[in-house]
Parts: sequence; C-alpha cells; structure tokens
Amino acid sequence: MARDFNTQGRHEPNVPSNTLTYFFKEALRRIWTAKRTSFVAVTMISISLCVLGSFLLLSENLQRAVEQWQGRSRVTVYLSAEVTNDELKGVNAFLAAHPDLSSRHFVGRDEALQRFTTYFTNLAEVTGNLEENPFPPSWEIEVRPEIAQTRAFDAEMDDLRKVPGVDQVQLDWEWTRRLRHIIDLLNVIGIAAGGVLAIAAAFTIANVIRLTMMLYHEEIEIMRLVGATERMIRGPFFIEGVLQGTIGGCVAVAILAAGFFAGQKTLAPSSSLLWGFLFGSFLPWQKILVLILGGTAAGWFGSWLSVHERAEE
Amino acid sequence: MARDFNTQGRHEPNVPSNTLTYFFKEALRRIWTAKRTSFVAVTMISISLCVLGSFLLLSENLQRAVEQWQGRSRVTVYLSAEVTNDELKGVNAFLAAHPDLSSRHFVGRDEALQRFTTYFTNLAEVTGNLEENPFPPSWEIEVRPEIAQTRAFDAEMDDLRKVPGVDQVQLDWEWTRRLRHIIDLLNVIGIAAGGVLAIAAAFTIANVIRLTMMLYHEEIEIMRLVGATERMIRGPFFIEGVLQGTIGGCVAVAILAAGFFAGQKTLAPSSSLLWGFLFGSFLPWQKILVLILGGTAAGWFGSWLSVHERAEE
Amino acid sequence: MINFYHVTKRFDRYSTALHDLTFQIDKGEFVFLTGPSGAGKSTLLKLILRQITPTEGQVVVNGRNLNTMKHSLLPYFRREIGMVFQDFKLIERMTVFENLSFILTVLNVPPKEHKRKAYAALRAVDLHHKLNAYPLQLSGGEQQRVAIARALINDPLVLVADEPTGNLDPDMSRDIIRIFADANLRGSTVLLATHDRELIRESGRRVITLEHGRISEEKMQIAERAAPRSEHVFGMAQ
Amino acid sequence: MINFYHVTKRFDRYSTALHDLTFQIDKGEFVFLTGPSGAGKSTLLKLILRQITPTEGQVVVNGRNLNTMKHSLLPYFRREIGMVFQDFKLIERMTVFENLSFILTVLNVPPKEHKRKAYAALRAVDLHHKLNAYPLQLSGGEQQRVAIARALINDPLVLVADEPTGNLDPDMSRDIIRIFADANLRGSTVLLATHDRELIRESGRRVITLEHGRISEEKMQIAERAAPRSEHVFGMAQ
Ligand SMILES: Nc1ncnc2c1ncn2[C@@H]1O[C@H](COP(=O)(O)OP(=O)(O)OP(=O)(O)O)[C@@H](O)[C@H]1O
Ligand SMILES: Nc1ncnc2c1ncn2[C@@H]1O[C@H](COP(=O)(O)OP(=O)(O)OP(=O)(O)O)[C@@H](O)[C@H]1O
Ligand SMILES: [Mg+2]
Ligand SMILES: [Mg+2]
Repeated sequence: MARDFNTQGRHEPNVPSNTLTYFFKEALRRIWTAKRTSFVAVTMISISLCVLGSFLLLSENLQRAVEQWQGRSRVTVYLSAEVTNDELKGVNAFLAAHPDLSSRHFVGRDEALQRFTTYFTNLAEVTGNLEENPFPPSWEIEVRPEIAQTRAFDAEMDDLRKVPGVDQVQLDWEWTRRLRHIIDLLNVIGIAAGGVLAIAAAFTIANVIRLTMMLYHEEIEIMRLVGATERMIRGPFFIEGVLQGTIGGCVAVAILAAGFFAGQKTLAPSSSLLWGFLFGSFLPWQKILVLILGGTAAGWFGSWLSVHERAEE
Repeated sequence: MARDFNTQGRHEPNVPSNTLTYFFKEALRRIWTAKRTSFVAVTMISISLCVLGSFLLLSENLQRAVEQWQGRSRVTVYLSAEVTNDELKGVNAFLAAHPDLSSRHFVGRDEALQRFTTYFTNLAEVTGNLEENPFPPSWEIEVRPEIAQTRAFDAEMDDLRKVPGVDQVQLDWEWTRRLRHIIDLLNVIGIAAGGVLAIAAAFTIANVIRLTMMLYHEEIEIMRLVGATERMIRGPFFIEGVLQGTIGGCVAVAILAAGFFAGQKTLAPSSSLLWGFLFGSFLPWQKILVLILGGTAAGWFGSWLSVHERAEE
Repeated sequence: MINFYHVTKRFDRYSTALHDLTFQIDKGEFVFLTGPSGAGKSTLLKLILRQITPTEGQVVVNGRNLNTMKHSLLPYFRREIGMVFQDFKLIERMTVFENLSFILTVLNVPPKEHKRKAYAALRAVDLHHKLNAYPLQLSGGEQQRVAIARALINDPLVLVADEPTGNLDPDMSRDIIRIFADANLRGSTVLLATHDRELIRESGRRVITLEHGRISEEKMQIAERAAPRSEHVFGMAQ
Repeated sequence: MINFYHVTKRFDRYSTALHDLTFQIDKGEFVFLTGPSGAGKSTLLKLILRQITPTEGQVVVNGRNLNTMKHSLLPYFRREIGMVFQDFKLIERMTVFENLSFILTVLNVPPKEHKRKAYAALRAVDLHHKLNAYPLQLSGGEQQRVAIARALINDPLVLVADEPTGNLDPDMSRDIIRIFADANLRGSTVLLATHDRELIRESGRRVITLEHGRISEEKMQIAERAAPRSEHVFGMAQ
C-alpha cells in the first residue's frame, strides 16, 4: 500500500477541487441527519427575519402613507390687494424659477371672495354689502415637506417676501410641525425597533449555532484528533450555517408574502383608508433580496462566531 | 447493609420533604456547571423580553403623547347671530347637562371679530368698514377623541343642533380623522409587532431549551436507566428553566430601565417635544411584573415543552 | 430471578442479535456470560434492564414480566438492579461523588448517609481519592470502577455487569470479581458478561456462552487457582 | 521515532500522572505499554498525539519536537499517526463507512478509492458486514474494531493503540495483534497499551511497564506460544 498521505501530509495542500463538493455534501448530510436541530435553527432565523421583514413592510407602506399626508403641506402667497400686472409677472417669474414651488395654484380675487362666503356663510351679509372685492389674489403652493423643512427653503421664502407685489407668505407651519413630529416618532420607533430586532436576530442566530456547535463538540474534537484542518472542520459548518440562513430568509419572505397578500385580499377591500395604506404594496425586490441575504449573512456570521470561539479553547 | 430501597422502591413514594430542595440545588448546580449554556438561555430570554419590553415602553409613552394630541380635538358651536339671552341660557343648560362637553370656552362677538382681524390682517379694511359686528358668538369645546368617535356623541351633536339659538355645530373632523388614522396605525403596528414578537419570544425560548435538552440527552438517558422517575429528571429542568426565565426577565427590565433613564437624562433635556414624549415615564410596576413573570412563564413553558417532547420518544 | 423464555431480539431485518433464548438464573446465583464480540451479551443484559424489549418471547426478572409491566413502574423496577454498563454511562457534568449521590437520591437514601456510603463504595474499588474528580478527568479503568461502585452502592437485588473489567489490569480485575462475589454472598444475584477467560476459569461458577445470538455452551466451571503473577495480587487469588 | 526526555505531566497540584519519564522507541519497533489502571498509559499516548502538552520535558515524535511545533502544523502531524482511543472516539452521526471515508478525506485519498480502502480495512477486523451501521448500533467490541480499522486504514508512520482489545474476546484480540504486527512489518512503528498479560507474553516484544507514572520495568518479553484454547484461534498463535 502506498504511503500516499505521507508526502502530501507534510505541507498544506491546495484545496482539492473536491473540497467544496465535500463541504456541501457534508453540510447537506448534516442538515439531514440532524433534521431537528436544523429545523430549530431555520425556524429561529426565519422568525427573526420575519420580525425584521414585517417591520420593513410596515415602514415601507407607512412611508408611502406619510408621504401622501405630507403632500398636503402648503404655502400660501398673498399678493397685495393693489398688485399690478407687472408685479404679478415678477412673482410668476420668481415662482417659475424655483422648481420646489412648481405645484401651485392661482387663486384669483373672485375665487377668494367665493371661498370666503362659502366658509363663512353667516358672514354672507357682510360680503354682500361690499362694494368692491377686498380679497387679494394668492398663490397656493404644495411643497414637499422634506423640502419645506430645510434652511434653503426658509431663505427662498424670505426672498419671496421681498418680491414686489407679495404681501404675505403664510407657511402652513402648524400642520407641518405636527406631521413632522409624527414622522420623527415613526422614524425613531423604526430605528429603535429595527436596531433592537437586528441585534436580537444576530444574537439569536449566533446562539443557536453556538448551541448546535456544543452538540457537535465531541465530533469536532474527534475531527481535530484525527488530523482534520480547521478548514475541513469549519467548512461544512459554514456551509450549513449559510444554507440554513438562506433557507430561513426564504421562509421568512414566503411567510411575509403569504401574510401580506392574504391581508390585502381580505382587509383591503373593506377599504378603510388605513388598510389601504398598510396593504399598499409588498416589499420591492431589493428589500426581499436584503432579507434573504440577511439570512445568509446571519448564518455565515453565526457559524463564524461559534466556530471561531470553539477554536480558541 | 439494610436493603432499604427495596420496600420503598416498589411503590411510588410521597415526595420527600427534601425533593424540592434537591430540585433547586440540582438546578442551581446545573446552571453553574453549564454556565455557558445558561448564559445563552438567559440572554435569549432577556433579548426577547427586552424587545417586548421596549415595545411596551414605547406604546406606553406614545399612548400618552397621542392622548395629549388628541386633547386638541374640538367642537365649535356657532350660535346664530341674533341669539337671544334665553337661547343662550338654553344652550348653556344643554352643555352643562353633558359632562363630555365640560371643557369649553365661550367666544363672544368681540373676541370673534378680533380673531378674524388677527388672522386676516389683510382684510382689516373690510372689518374696519363694518358698522356692526357681524360675527356670531360661539362655544369652543374640547372633546376627548375616544368620545368624539362614538355614535352616542354623534346623537348628542344632533340634539345640540336642534337647540334653539344654535346655528351650526362644526366638528373638527378632518384633524380628528387624521389622528384617528394615526392612532389606528399605531395600534395595528402595536398588535402586529407585539404579537409577532411574543410568538417569536416563546419559540426562541422553547427552542433554546430544546437544544439544551439535546445537550443533556445522554444524561437524561442515564438517569432513566438507573431508575430515576420522570419527576426527578424533569424537576430540576423545570426549576432551571423557571430560574433562567425569571433571571432573563429581571435582566430585561434592568436593561430597559438603564436605557430609559439614560435616554431620559441625555435626550430629554434637549427637550424637543418628541423626546419629552418618548421619555415621559417608565413602565408602571404592573407591566414590570408582567415582563418578569413573562420570563418565568417562558422558562416554564419552554421546559415543559422540551421535557415533554423528549419523554415521548 | 431472571428467566428468559424463547427470547428473540431482531434490530433489523438483516441481523438477529438473540435467537430463541431460554434460560433461568436463580436467586443468589453468580453466573458468567461470555462469547465472542457481537454474540449478543450486551443485548441480553439490556433486555434484563428493559433498555430494549424483545421482538419475541418473555423476559421475567424479579417475578415481573417485563413485556407487560406498566411503564410507570419501570423506574422502581430498575432501582432493584445494579448495572455496570459497557460504556460506563457516568454523568459527565457531575463529579464522582455527585454521580453516586444522585443514585442514592434516586434510591431514597437520606442525604446525610450519602457521604458515608459513597466513600465506602469508592473505597472498595480503591478510588476514594478521586471523590471530587469529574469522569473526564479519570482514566478508563477509573471510570469503570466508578461505574462498578455505582452499581454496588446499595446492594441491589440483581447485579448485572457488562464487561466490568475490560479496562482493568488482571490484579484489579480479580479484586473486582471478589467484590461481586461479596455482594453475591450478601444476597445479590449476579450476572457478569466478560471476555476474560482467566477470570472465569479461576471462579468456579456457572458460565453461559453465547455465539451468534444462541447459547452454545452452559456449564459449571471448575475453579482453577491462578498463581500470583506480580506483587500486586490480592483478593480472591490469595 | 518517539522520544521522551524527562517528561512530567501534572493535571493538578495533587496528582502527577507522569513522572520524569525518559525513553526512546525506534523506527519500526513494536512496543507494549502496560501497567495498572491509572498508571498513566493513556496520558503518555495523549502526549504523543499532542492531545495534551507536558508540564515539563520534551516529547519528540517523527523528528518533531511537539513543544515547539507550530499549531498550524498539528493536523499534518496527526495524520502521520494512527490512534486507537480507549473510548473509540467514533463520530456518532456518521455510519461506519462515513467514519472511515472521513479519515480518508482528511488524508487526501481520492474519493473513488474510499470504498475499496474502507472495505479492506473493515474486512481485516471482520466487520465488512457492518459498513452502513451507526456506531450506536454496534456492540462494544465492534465499535472498538471500527476504531482499529480507522487507525490502520492508510498505513500510518506511527500506530498508537490504547487498550485496543479491552472489549474483545481473546481470539479476536490475538487476531488484532496480528494485524498490528502486519502493519509493523509494512513499516509502521507500533506502541500498544494493554492490560492483557497473555497477549504480551505471547508476543515476544519489548514491554514498558508504568506504575504510578514512572517506568517500573523495561524488558524484552520472550515469546511464549499459547496453546489454542478454542476452535476460534487463528492468527499469530498458530
Ligand atoms: N484530565 C485529567 N485531569 C486530572 N487528572 C487526570 C486527567 N486525566 C488523567 N488524570 C489522572 O492521571 C492518572 C493517569 O491517567 P491515565 O488515563 O493515563 O491512566 P491509564 O494508565 O490510562 O489507566 P487505565 O488503564 O485505567 O486507562 C489517573 O490517576 C487519572 O485520574
Ligand atoms: N441498536 C442496534 N441496532 C442494530 N444492531 C444492533 C444494535 N445493538 C446491537 N446490535 C447488533 O447486535 C449484535 C449483538 O450486539 P451486542 O452488543 O449484544 O454484542 P456483545 O456480545 O455485547 O459484543 P461485545 O462483546 O463486542 O460487546 C451485534 O452484531 C450488533 O451489531
Ligand atoms: Mg457488549
Ligand atoms: Mg487509559
């Protein structure tokens, strides 16, 4: 019998072409042999990712809902009552020069008067008595609130106030501020919950894999004793972790999708605005990918953590 | 040597007074011997409970914040311009008879006119021209929104409209409806996140204990072979699970408290309204108890699940 | 005390570990079980402890038919049997003393007697100095002796040992057999599986020989006195 | 091939497992290691595999000083040693074949040769029919023989066996010793710890006897031919 391992054994050999095959075969065999442990690991990973994913889904749809609300943020530019045509043109030119202010609506004197009488029906007699329409024309401009909050926008408004013919610039501050608070709150909740959940998920996975490694402690010890390199020992664990993580990610996406589309079907038609908002659209494919790859990464990280830790003993 | 186990051994003996002591001693010994596994289990439990607890804390403070906002929900009762003193008294009597409407403010004709001129400075000339104050008096009533949303309240408002001297009842519907949506949203987020997290926590704990049991599989097998009853075998596991769960609950509360009070100290003084809201007050003791007992229950449930499962093999 | 009636044990379709076995061991007997590796010795002992159940036939131990015995009575039945397992089956997370103390707890021995009894049992196998070691800190033979001490600790009705001297030197082995003989004198029925022909030859006991799951020979061994082979000999052979 | 220079191994303050041990085993030798339970045999073998490191002194195996050897070279060093562990150390979640195949993978033997080599190794220990059993489905002796097959599978430079016949009947034991002798003839240096005085007596090999961690005796055993004791005798003794 040729002493064939002897010369090879003395130096680190290149990874044979079949090593990766061995890793995968071994990893699959293990997942299959330890079905139960694998099941636990996959379950844990998919639970973690489900929680994260539900949050992503929620924030995705909330974001959209909030954007719709925010779309109502408005600036009213009251022109002076005696505004001249030239001044009007100047204001128009100013507005046209600022793309932020492109979504605007001109309210003429007559429209203003009409609105007033509609709003304050009990003042009809007052307006009816007027000889001349005292209401100035105005521009109503819809501004996206993320712009409305910037200093640049404040400066712009100051400029606008100096344009001849402009009497007053009314920012819808009250409503904007409230929305602002709500958005801030949601963001804080988002960051806090997302952060806590992400950390929890990582810990969970690492701990599961660590426990799994404890289960395999003896086996690993034996492998070391018969001359397996750390790479040979860890390889299958890595692949196992990565596979489990990826499967967990896929399961999580599947569960989320099932829940979402079921919800959309049963709740959305009842069509309270709320449900419409919440079941607006599923995650975009980038985020789906992030979830699945998150599972993969978690599996990888978990394996790395626990294998690494063991090796130090 | 007396064959002392022999007669006792044939029938199930009553639990000796020292059995519970044995359970506890044994459970503590195990937690200590398997420090690492115990650490993992306690960590997992406290992570789960931390996540749940942060959510409780958030919703606790949000709830309060939302209540404050909701406090602004208002009903404006415009009286007719020509309201008589008798009619005024009748309206007052109606309002006084409804405790929901107790938080109210009367806006006289003069105040109404003044407000108008302040709001619409550019209409000053209009109002300045008025010979007579055309503005009707009104009642502004703050209504708690949970009441404002009820049908009973709607009926009440309808009654109010019929009171002589009442011209119009304006419900601040727009704002209320928006708030309503936000609250609904937060509740849905709350229920969804809380539910998912609770399930995740239960699964996590059960799985950790299941894995731990796998670690102890051999040991349990040996105990069975030397004649230990299921009770003797499971007892320490139960106590161990319960202790770990309780410790996990306490750790979770400690972490939450540390995070909360640190946040309160560093963020609240910067005193944006938002941070003031979020770091308003810590969990009430009932909820703290719920968290800790949640850990205990989780430990118990996890032990029960896994010990039970094993015994069936 | 131990009766096998036409017992067959099949683990899978291909292999039959025990084949239509019938024999009886009376109360107070001391019997050796021998046979080549894989003959079915351990399987037979596992049947006695009801670690496994027979595919066919009846096993009766201490007057109990193990096929029909209620599951809930199993622990109480097992407490009457002291078993030395071939792979020792010590609890790794417990020290030697804790291992013994656990058994005594199981046997409802008051805790204050644990120390004394454990010490006495370990003393008998010459391991009293390892009271606080963990099993993994012991040599193979030391672990085996802990397992023996555990089986003997409270004079069981039936003492069953699977290869209890496999990791022991001949002198120690002879010493262990002497301990089993003492227990036998105190009333335990002893069944002892071993490969050590010398031990059997010296003992003068009944021997059951298994081969391929069948009893190939059953006889009384006429005791041969072994000459001491080293200065360590003590116990029976002297 | 194996050199111990003043090796002392202490596990804790109270017990010294090995005490200032110095000896040399040359390439191609076949040496028995014996001594009572707890004498330090397994500790000595663990030092050779560098499972543990000495408290004092130097261990040199295959020209490598194990005290100074780089940690990353440990696996490659271990591949040159075939070890039979006292507690077998088979991987429970792998079948017999997978256990052997794993070792062959470690030794970089091409996968297509695994089947043939595993079969041949099992055939030598008479276990070729248990190729697909899991270790827990084997008898004690069968597990031990798998461990032996694993150690022998690719003709290691050094063959170290800790009590390799503890769970085997005398005939099988003699057969196993013959297998070790064959490996020795093919070039492996063999060190074999055992309690079985009969095996040592029949072998005519060098014997190192340990007692309380010290070498108490070192001599050449003059081979005694043993008379066949049963119809199962084959191998060296014939
Ligand atoms: N990890 C350890 N920690 C503490 N003591 C140990 C450890 N390993 C072995 N010992 C002690 O060292 C001594 C020698 O042990 P060793 O295993 O070498 O004996 P041995 O000669 O192989 O005995 P046996 O024939 O019973 O296997 C024993 O007293 C044992 O208790
Ligand atoms: N759980 C099992 N599943 C399948 N086969 C088994 C199982 N346990 C034992 N066997 C087989 O039954 C046969 C008898 O095994 P047993 O352990 O009784 O042998 P033994 O006489 O104790 O041998 P040894 O002296 O080697 O310990 C063996 O061939 C073994 O492979
Ligand atoms: Mg056996
Ligand atoms: Mg040893």
